[in-house]
Amino acid sequence: MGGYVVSNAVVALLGVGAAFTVRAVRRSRFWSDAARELARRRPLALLAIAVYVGVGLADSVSWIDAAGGVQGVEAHTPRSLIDRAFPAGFQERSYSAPFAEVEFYGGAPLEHPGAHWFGTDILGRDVLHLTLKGARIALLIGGLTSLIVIPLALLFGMSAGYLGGRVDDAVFFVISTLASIPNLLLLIALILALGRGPVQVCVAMGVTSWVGFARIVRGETFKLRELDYVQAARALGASEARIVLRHILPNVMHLVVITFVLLFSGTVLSEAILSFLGIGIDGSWGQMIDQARDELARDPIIAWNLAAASVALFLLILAVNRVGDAVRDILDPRTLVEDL
Amino acid sequence: MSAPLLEVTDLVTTFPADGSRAAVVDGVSIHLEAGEVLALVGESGCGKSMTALSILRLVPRPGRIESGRIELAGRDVGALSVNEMRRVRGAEAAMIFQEPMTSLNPVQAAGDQVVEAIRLHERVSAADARARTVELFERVGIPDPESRFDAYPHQLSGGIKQRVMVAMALSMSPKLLIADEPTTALDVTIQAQILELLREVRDRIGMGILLITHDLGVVNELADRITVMYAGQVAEEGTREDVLARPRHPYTQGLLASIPSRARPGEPLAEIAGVVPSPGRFPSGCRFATRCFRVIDRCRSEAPEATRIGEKHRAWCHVVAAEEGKA
Amino acid sequence: MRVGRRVWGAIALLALIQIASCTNNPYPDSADSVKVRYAYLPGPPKTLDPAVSYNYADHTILANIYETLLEYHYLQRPYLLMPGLAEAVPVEQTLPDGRYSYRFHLRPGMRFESDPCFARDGAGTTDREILASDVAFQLMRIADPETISPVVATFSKIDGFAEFADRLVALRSSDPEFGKRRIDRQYADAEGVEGIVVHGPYELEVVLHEPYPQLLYWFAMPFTAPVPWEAVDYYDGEEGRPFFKEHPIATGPFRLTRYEKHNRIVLERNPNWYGTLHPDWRAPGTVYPSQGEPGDAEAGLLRPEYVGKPLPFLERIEFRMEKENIPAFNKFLQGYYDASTIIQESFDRAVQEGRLSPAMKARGMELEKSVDPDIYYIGFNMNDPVVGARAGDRGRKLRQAMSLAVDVVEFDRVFQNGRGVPAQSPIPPGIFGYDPDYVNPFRTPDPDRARALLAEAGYEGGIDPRTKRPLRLSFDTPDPSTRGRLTYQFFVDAWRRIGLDVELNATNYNRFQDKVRDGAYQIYMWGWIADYPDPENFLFLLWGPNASSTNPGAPNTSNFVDPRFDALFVTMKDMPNGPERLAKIREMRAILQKQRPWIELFHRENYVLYHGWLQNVKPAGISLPASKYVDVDPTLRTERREEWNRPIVWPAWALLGISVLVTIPGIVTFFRERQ
Amino acid sequence: MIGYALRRLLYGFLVVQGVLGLLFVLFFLYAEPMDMARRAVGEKAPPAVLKLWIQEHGYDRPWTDQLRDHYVRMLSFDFGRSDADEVPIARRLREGVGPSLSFTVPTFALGLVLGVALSLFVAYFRETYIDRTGVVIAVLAMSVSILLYIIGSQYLIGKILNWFPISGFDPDPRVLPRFVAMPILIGVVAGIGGDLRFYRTVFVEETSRDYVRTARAKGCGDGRVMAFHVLRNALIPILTRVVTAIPFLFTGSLLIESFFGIPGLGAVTVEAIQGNDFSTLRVMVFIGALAFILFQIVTDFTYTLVDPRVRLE
Repeated sequence: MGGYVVSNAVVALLGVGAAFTVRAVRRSRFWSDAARELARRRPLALLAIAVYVGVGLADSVSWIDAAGGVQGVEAHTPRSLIDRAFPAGFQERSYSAPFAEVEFYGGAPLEHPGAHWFGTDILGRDVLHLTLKGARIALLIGGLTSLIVIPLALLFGMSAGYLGGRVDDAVFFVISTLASIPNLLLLIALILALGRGPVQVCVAMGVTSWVGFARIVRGETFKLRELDYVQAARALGASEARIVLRHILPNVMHLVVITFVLLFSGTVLSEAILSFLGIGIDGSWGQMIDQARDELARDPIIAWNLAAASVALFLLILAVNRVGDAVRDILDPRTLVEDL
Repeated sequence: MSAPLLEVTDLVTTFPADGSRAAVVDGVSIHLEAGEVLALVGESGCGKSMTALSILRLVPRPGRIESGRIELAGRDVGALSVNEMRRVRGAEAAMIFQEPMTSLNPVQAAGDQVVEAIRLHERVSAADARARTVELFERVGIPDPESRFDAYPHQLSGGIKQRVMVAMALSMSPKLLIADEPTTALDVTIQAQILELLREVRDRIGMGILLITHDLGVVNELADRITVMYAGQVAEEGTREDVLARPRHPYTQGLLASIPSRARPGEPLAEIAGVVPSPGRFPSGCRFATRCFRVIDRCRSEAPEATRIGEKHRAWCHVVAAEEGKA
Repeated sequence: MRVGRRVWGAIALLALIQIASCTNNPYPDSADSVKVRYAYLPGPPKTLDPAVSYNYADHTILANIYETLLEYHYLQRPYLLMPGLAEAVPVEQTLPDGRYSYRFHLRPGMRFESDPCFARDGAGTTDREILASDVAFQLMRIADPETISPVVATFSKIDGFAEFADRLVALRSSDPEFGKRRIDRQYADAEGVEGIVVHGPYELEVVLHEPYPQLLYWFAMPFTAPVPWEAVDYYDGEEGRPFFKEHPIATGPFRLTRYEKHNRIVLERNPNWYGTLHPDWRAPGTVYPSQGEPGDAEAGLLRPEYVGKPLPFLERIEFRMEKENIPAFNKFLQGYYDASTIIQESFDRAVQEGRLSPAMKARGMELEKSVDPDIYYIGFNMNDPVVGARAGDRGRKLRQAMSLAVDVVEFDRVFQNGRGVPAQSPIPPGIFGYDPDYVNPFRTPDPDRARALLAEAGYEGGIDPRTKRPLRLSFDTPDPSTRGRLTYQFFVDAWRRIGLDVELNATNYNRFQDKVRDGAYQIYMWGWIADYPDPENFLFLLWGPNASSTNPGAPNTSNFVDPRFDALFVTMKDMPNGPERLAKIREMRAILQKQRPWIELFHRENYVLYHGWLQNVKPAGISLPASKYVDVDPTLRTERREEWNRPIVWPAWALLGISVLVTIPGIVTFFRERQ
Repeated sequence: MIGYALRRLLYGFLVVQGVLGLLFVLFFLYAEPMDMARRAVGEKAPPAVLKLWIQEHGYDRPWTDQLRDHYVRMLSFDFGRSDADEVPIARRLREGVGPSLSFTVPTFALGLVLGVALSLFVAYFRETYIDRTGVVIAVLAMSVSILLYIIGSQYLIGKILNWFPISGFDPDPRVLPRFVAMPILIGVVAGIGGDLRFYRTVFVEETSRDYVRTARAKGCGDGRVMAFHVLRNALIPILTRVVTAIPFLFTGSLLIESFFGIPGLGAVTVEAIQGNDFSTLRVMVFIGALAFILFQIVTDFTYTLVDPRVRLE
């Protein structure tokens, strides 16, 4: 029951966090220049991501009431802003094509003729509604998994890279061990141990994918540690912790942003494969794709299910990858080669 | 007089800047005879390196040679096809660069890089190429050339690497050698040896050398003629004595005054006020007007023409023109 | 850019080779004259050991390799037993001491497939005659704990069956060497099974201590097929030899000649089959039947060129593995598989209103419909305090209301395109006790009456008085796949509409079985496929002593215990089919109707689509050696394949066009930008 | 050099111990012997039969003995038999590795050659139409789920163009290309996006180096500059990415093999996990770990071959 309360709280938290980051970015010239340059290079992709995040957040704010003429169990289940955007009981008996007046099979009149822009699925649920709800799950998968991976990778990677010696060996041991266990086994074991909810799947995916990033951070920290300005800081008597936080972490931030983007699209895409194995997340686009893949075999084809979910997934990943590209060029000085 | 070794007339090379294209090299004309050293002098960013690169059509993208004529040993470089140009580079004209530390391919043995330069232009067996390379190494003064042949760049010192570059440049005994700041990155003792090597190249082999530098000391050592460039244009040209002893263009005078050795002890070093305008935002008229201590109104409105001062001595300055009575 | 050109050249060359040699025929050596049948399996067989194999896919192979003492008539419905290796169908005798006995007479002169295991100790011959002792040996193998046969419980009705197993275990544990001796000697030393008596080379008697007329059906299943001890002993997986379970010794019309378990399995005609060795016998299982079920003649199942002719007609059967059903069905449409169970998604393309669509008819395809002897149902856990018997009348009314809310016709229309018979009771059509006119009042959907019943049960509008919120129930299902979740969601929605908040938790098969074992479930969904065509094989799922809470692993998962129902079951189960037995079944049905331990859903209707070149196809719910009756017209098939696989090429040109459009500006830049 | 190899091998041995231990814990975290028995013997088997199976397979022993036995057998390469169907695991691997390699190796090779060639081409024409379009196409190719590639190609190439069989497999070399053509095409298209973007960044970085200008000044053609000078200097990042992919060639690809009916090793690990088949699973993981360690050492050694500056101290 408490699920939706937690979700509302998280949305509020995100709002505060966002405000705080905007203020921080505006204060630092480097990051505000980068932000302005990013907006200049990828306006469309940023807009697309904003839309997805907006839909995702709208779908996360929900409460229980009987507004909109809802009755029966509906009146007692939390409904989000997105749910409320659709009339109560907006369900048909089974398949219907986009904007159709009649059912796809048998031609019986629909309860809401012409109202389903993306048609309805086998259970008669509105595909547009399902696709919109998929946004929240995709953002959750990508975002939450990255939130688990990045701190873990930073902690292990930087401590290994900076301290070296036995710590480096120990971390490298953990990295190699985790990397050679098939991540599917880790996933299934964790999911069966933690249960099947979306958060559990994200934790499982996070734990299995921080290894790659940790190795990159370790390499980068190893290099940074030798650079002159770090030696200089040490010469000035700065404490080890201060050096790591003030000097190494900011120089690894661009890596963090780039990896967040790659990780995001990677995890969202791999969720589709988990759905194929039956351990994906309910309501995700991956699951919609898996459900709809048999519908291509029909004649005439039922493609709107597959199309809606795959286009939604494709555009998000495309936008994230495009932004990722630009972010890497802007933040990673090496590729910013000016020659005259 | 046979055709000059190198004749560049009204060369314009442009780069994109805020939407349109800015002329980094704006109507430069120079010429060079065999066995002669022409020094191209100017502050960094005045386009001297780009002029050199344009001669070999090595302008990096997104730069482009807009117009102008380049004649190398009587051949119009602009008209050459891509393949013909490739055969010219290294054979007719060669180039050495400022940073010996990074100019050699780090994962290829030094000798192999010279062998490659030979075999690109001549069908010759590996053994012969190796022998010629070792002989070249000796000529450029590399000690123990046989063992140095198989050494990798990171195992060689800066000086030795610059000598390898010279050996590579001389491998096909080209007529023209372009040296882009050859000594800037080296310490003084090595600098002298490299200059001595270049002098030999000019005198014993009779090659024409286009020496690009901002170090007036090196110019004094080696240059036969000097061309001073400012903001993509030629400010003054003439023989070594003309320019060093009797500079007439205010910029050249300012440049020479700021050499530390000429400063009188106790007084602050002389310097030229202001900053070189960046390409694309050049002022109209004479580009040095904003910083010139003898600026007159005409300088701000009208670009100066060449005023002949001596047999090989010319200056692009309204004040000089006035002094010579040719206003 | 020299590199680019060389790489592009290589790729173009590679593509050309592929295009030139391209045909989408997956069979390289499809010699067109040979009578070959092409079929597919959803996955590799788990085992080909007749004593162990217990699933439908494995039996499609096993039934053609292992001949049984009895077999079903190919065309008669309801299913009729007829003699196979045995000369006649035995009749149950009651012995003086009250035990029940069945005597089988094998036909003399029948031989096993020739195999090196027979020639091991220099016996000179590579095959052997089939003897009654081979049947006895197989029955003892079922008893042998090491075989780990799943049907031990059924055959424990034979006298001394369990005792034999105990003696065997005792001998093996007392002397470790014992286990290494020849298998038949081990069984002999354990003095065999008291109730299995071999009277001479061709006569076998089976004696039971309790009546079990259904035993005969088990002698039409591969479990009881004769198996040579030489093979079991020789093929032990050592020194590179395969296991016995991967190397069957054929007694049936076909033998296994190629067994790449994960890719390709091939059966070829068995020269030692008794129908081939002794055509003169014209034994019922060796010739095509001359009469069948009314309507078979019209369906082309009794054509003159086949009736009475010696079997089998096919030379070879090729099985391929197809894990995904879309590629399988598409290859069927291309003519590369002779028959295909229609996957539900492509149903409308093949069948409209239960008949073959015109497009399919034009391609010469045939549709064979048959109702499978199975039942799919939603069950309540009668031990549960809310939905079970302990909730007394409130529980019963709740169950009745939930039963009325489920509209199976709609479910069938949505998920199975009307393919499936809505079930009124546990007994499916084609099994004695099925009454086509019986309409279960609680199985015709009536949401209003359901809401009324909910109110009577104290859950007005679905609200649980204790929590003031919709009554929350849990619905456990074994199939976590996305496809499965959709079907269960249909039922959850149905119950939501009458106000009940049912939470769906789909787990994998193991977790589901653990929950059932520990009784931690309220509502569940399962199915049951008949082992043999008898009402007992269905009603035993609700028989009190079979409750899974009392003895784990027993089939009565609903823990339905009703003394009246149990008494009726005991008397009904051994009665011969007749009006008295029907009356008892009707009484039991009335109890189930009122108590509602199950919501009966449907009996699956099996549609098999097959091409015109495949003759004599009649699908059967239970395992049946069908391949020996089937015939193929290879020339027609080759023609059709050519006709149906002409490539439609315009998409290739469209793609080529788009890629050219994209690369032209590239080529322009290529020449402009080169320095 | 030898010292380094020995130290890394010892280190690798430790990691393998860690992997086997973690695997043991993880597996028995979610599967109990009862499940394994029921999966192997069959759903309808009575409890007594299940207990017998557990005894035979030794899963009833205290976990310490099981762990010791688990280590001993693995390290002595005694793979034993699968829990699911008693087939010797070594034979299953031998039978399955061929089909898997038959499409993963060509995909890997073609993907590598195409990826490097295209990236060199795009990096050379940096900031032009070729570069921009190349990157956009790469990102498009990357953003599509492989499930859609499979469904789409089977529909378009298998069903409409009828160029290749929709699914199926035949080891006979004359016919094999027909079956592996589509899986290879999908493998390359799905992988090319990521490769192109990665290699392009590396090559762009290298083309800005001074030695490229020297090479062109001495008369090298653009092709030779990119393919010889730049490529050789970019080999380290390329090798890191390429060599880490090699171990996965043997395990094939789950999705492609199940949709195209290729009897490779793609599904073995997944089936072992879902089928609670511990003996097969530990072999797959053990081999995976060994391959991972060995190839890491191989990567380090290839660095020295490729770049003289790298020394293994």
